[in-house]
Amino acid sequence: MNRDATLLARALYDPMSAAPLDAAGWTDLIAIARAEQLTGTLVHRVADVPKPPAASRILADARASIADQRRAALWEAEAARRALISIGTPIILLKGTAYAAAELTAGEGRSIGDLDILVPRDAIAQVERALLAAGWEWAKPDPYDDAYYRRWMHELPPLIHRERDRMIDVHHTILPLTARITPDAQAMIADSVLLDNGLRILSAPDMICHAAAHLFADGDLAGGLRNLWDIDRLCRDFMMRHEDFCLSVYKRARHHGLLVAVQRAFRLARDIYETPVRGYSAPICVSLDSRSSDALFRRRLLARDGWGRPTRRLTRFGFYVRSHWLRMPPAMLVRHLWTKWRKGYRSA
Amino acid sequence: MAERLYRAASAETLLIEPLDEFTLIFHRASGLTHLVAAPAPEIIAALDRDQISAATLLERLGTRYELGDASDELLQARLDELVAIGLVAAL
Amino acid sequence: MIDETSDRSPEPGPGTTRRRALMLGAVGASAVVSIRPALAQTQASVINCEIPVPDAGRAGSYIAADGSVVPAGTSGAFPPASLAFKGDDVKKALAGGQLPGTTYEQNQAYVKYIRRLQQGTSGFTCFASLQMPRG
Amino acid sequence: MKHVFTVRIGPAGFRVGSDWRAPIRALERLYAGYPAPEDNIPDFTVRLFAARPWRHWLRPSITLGGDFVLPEAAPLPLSQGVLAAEMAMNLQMAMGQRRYLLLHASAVEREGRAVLMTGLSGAGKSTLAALLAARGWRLMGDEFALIDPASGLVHAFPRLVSLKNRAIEVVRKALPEGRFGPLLAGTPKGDIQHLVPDSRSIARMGDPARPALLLFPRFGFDNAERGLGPSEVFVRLTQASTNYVALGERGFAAMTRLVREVAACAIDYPDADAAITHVERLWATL
Repeated sequence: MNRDATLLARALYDPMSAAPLDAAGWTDLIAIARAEQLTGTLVHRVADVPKPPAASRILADARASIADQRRAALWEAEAARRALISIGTPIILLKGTAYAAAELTAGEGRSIGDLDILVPRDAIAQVERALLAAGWEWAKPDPYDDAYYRRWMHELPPLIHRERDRMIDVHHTILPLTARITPDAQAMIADSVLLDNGLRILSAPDMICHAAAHLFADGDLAGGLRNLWDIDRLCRDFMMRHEDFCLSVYKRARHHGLLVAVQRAFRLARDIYETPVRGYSAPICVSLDSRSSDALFRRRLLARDGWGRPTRRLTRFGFYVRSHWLRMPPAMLVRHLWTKWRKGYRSA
Repeated sequence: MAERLYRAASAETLLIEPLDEFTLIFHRASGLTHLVAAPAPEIIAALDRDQISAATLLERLGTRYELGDASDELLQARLDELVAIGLVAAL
Repeated sequence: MIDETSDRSPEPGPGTTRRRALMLGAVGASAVVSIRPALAQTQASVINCEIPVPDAGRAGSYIAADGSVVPAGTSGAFPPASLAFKGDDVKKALAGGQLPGTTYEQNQAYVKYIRRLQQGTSGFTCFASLQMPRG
Repeated sequence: MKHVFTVRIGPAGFRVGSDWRAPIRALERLYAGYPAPEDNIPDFTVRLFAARPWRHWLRPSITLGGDFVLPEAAPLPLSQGVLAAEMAMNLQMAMGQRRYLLLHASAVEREGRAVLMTGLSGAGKSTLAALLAARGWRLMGDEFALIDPASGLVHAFPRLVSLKNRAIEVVRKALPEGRFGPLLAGTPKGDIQHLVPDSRSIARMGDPARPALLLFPRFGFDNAERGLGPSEVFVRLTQASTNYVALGERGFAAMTRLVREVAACAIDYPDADAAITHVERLWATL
């Protein structure tokens, strides 16, 4: 019985580690990958690993739909571009769609759910009107959620396209307004890079900062293994292109107030995926020495058993409360949890 | 505003299967399937690989078909639908 | 072979000058529908479609003037249509005609109801859905 | 998980984990003649578990889990363990199947050619399939028909046939020596009893067939038959498929081929005997 999701993590960064797996091992590996939304990535990584025929058949089935999923995600970005073209605002792709559009290794086999875009804050009203006119509609009819989103979150309430059933999240910054950390969205937009499809992506350092921010600051580490894998792939991609990439990330992270989040992300990526990140003593001092609290994050990220079940319930609940704590001041946290509890939403 | 130009999705991205009074169109770029009635297939064929205005398109259709109820407003309604589902791009 | 003969007029042979007729439809009548991902199964047929007003799931409810479904007996609202409407009736009504067996006000309410039905969800997948205006 | 059951149904292997012993014992009895997953590696994992620790003993209720879940699925009483497993396995196929185009349809085969019957639940899909099997057709499946996009052939998914309410005694009369599961009363869909497919259907689950007739049955109406045009069949089948859109171009090619090559007919029938006459009469005209 495999203890936790280490089985998946190792298979991703060291595919040949999966070669000796028996039937039970492959069964658990596939179940964990599905639960962590990393099936496509696993298919890609273990393509050349010898495996029982049934395992290769199951993974081949998954590979067939990766290309379809990727094309649908890129089409969603194109549909948004066409809908917003008349406004003339820059549209920055975030997360999965950005990695796929820029053909980064982080995008290979990656399952892409919603379309996330970043637009300048002063254009958000025009963007909302244009999307509603082009066939998107509000995904959540719940008025409480809407008011909460409008005032405090860093994004429009989620929209869903009536025909394609796909969601779009429009951000004007990358962290909730209530969070203690306030990244410089204008600088991110200014440094964004134009792709040949007319859409933009963040600069490499900003992409890492955003991935780290998303991983720790506004989430309860749900989908953490996939976010951390993104960070691992991005780092390896960019470190090959220029040697002091980590330094440029640290400088940018400090500007955004995200240095602590990036250091934590790098330490964990190194622990879980052996990402070759490094600290610096000059020109700025950034240490990557392990911290005792890292173990708690590791426990949460790997809390998945061979049946795909979420395990370590207490650790998970602790991070759930923490994620809200970070997003809003204490008084509001209590009111938010009370409202959600009264309306019947309880944490998993 | 400059007159809007329209361009159909390129032929290689479209699988077109006429059935009865409807035609199936699979759009490779979006992965979506559309069931269309006339004049949608005829409009896509008439646009061919060009970028033309609605007026030019109406003229082109007039040379190929007997347009019984043709009007700019009607053609615009049909074009808007094709733009909404991504089979035609408005430039 | 069981197959409904299609009523597409024969293509003019090469050399004949008679061009095929092409209708551009009606402003309010859409000529395209996209296949939506469907977990549930919808009811009606595409060609000889019947549209119950309101749909089977809400049988017995009344239709308000704006087309919304309201509890039976709501004042100012209309009782459900006694018979489901045929696709062709709906197509004509959406293009400005009148649904068979309805008064003017009743027809307005029913047509508004049908316009609000979303293809593929609680509504229907049928010829009339091709006639439904977008947005 | 404490109690585990594995089985292969058609091309799909399943692993069912349960917090309780009873559902697993029942599945082992009912699926006795079925093979294990290929290489003992299941395509899908299903979990039957107690959402809250006390739910294990106090009015125990089964929550459905697995690779794919619908968040709003309601828990079921422990006594309906077999039904819970059936629904969870169906859900894995509906949401996770990516090799075959999945049609919400029953299928029976004779001389290598298949009749597919798709329609709303309650339209008589399962009943008709069970009754035709009683008359010598090979049961391929009562819930899902799997179309291989590459070959256009239909593959069998012979799960336990799920009979509801009045259909139970109709089928029991037609199959006096059939093997049936326990009668599950008061389920969300009324009374349910499972019929175990005959040994021939189980033995030949790996044999595909050429689809030859597509039927859209409607139970409880006066006898009627109506040929259907290709576009109507296409839209109905896409609405009867849970993974049509997800299969992209492969799905489009498989569906277009079905619509062009296979005769399609809507049949209304007041009772089972009338339905069987319809099917066998139409089959003769092919």
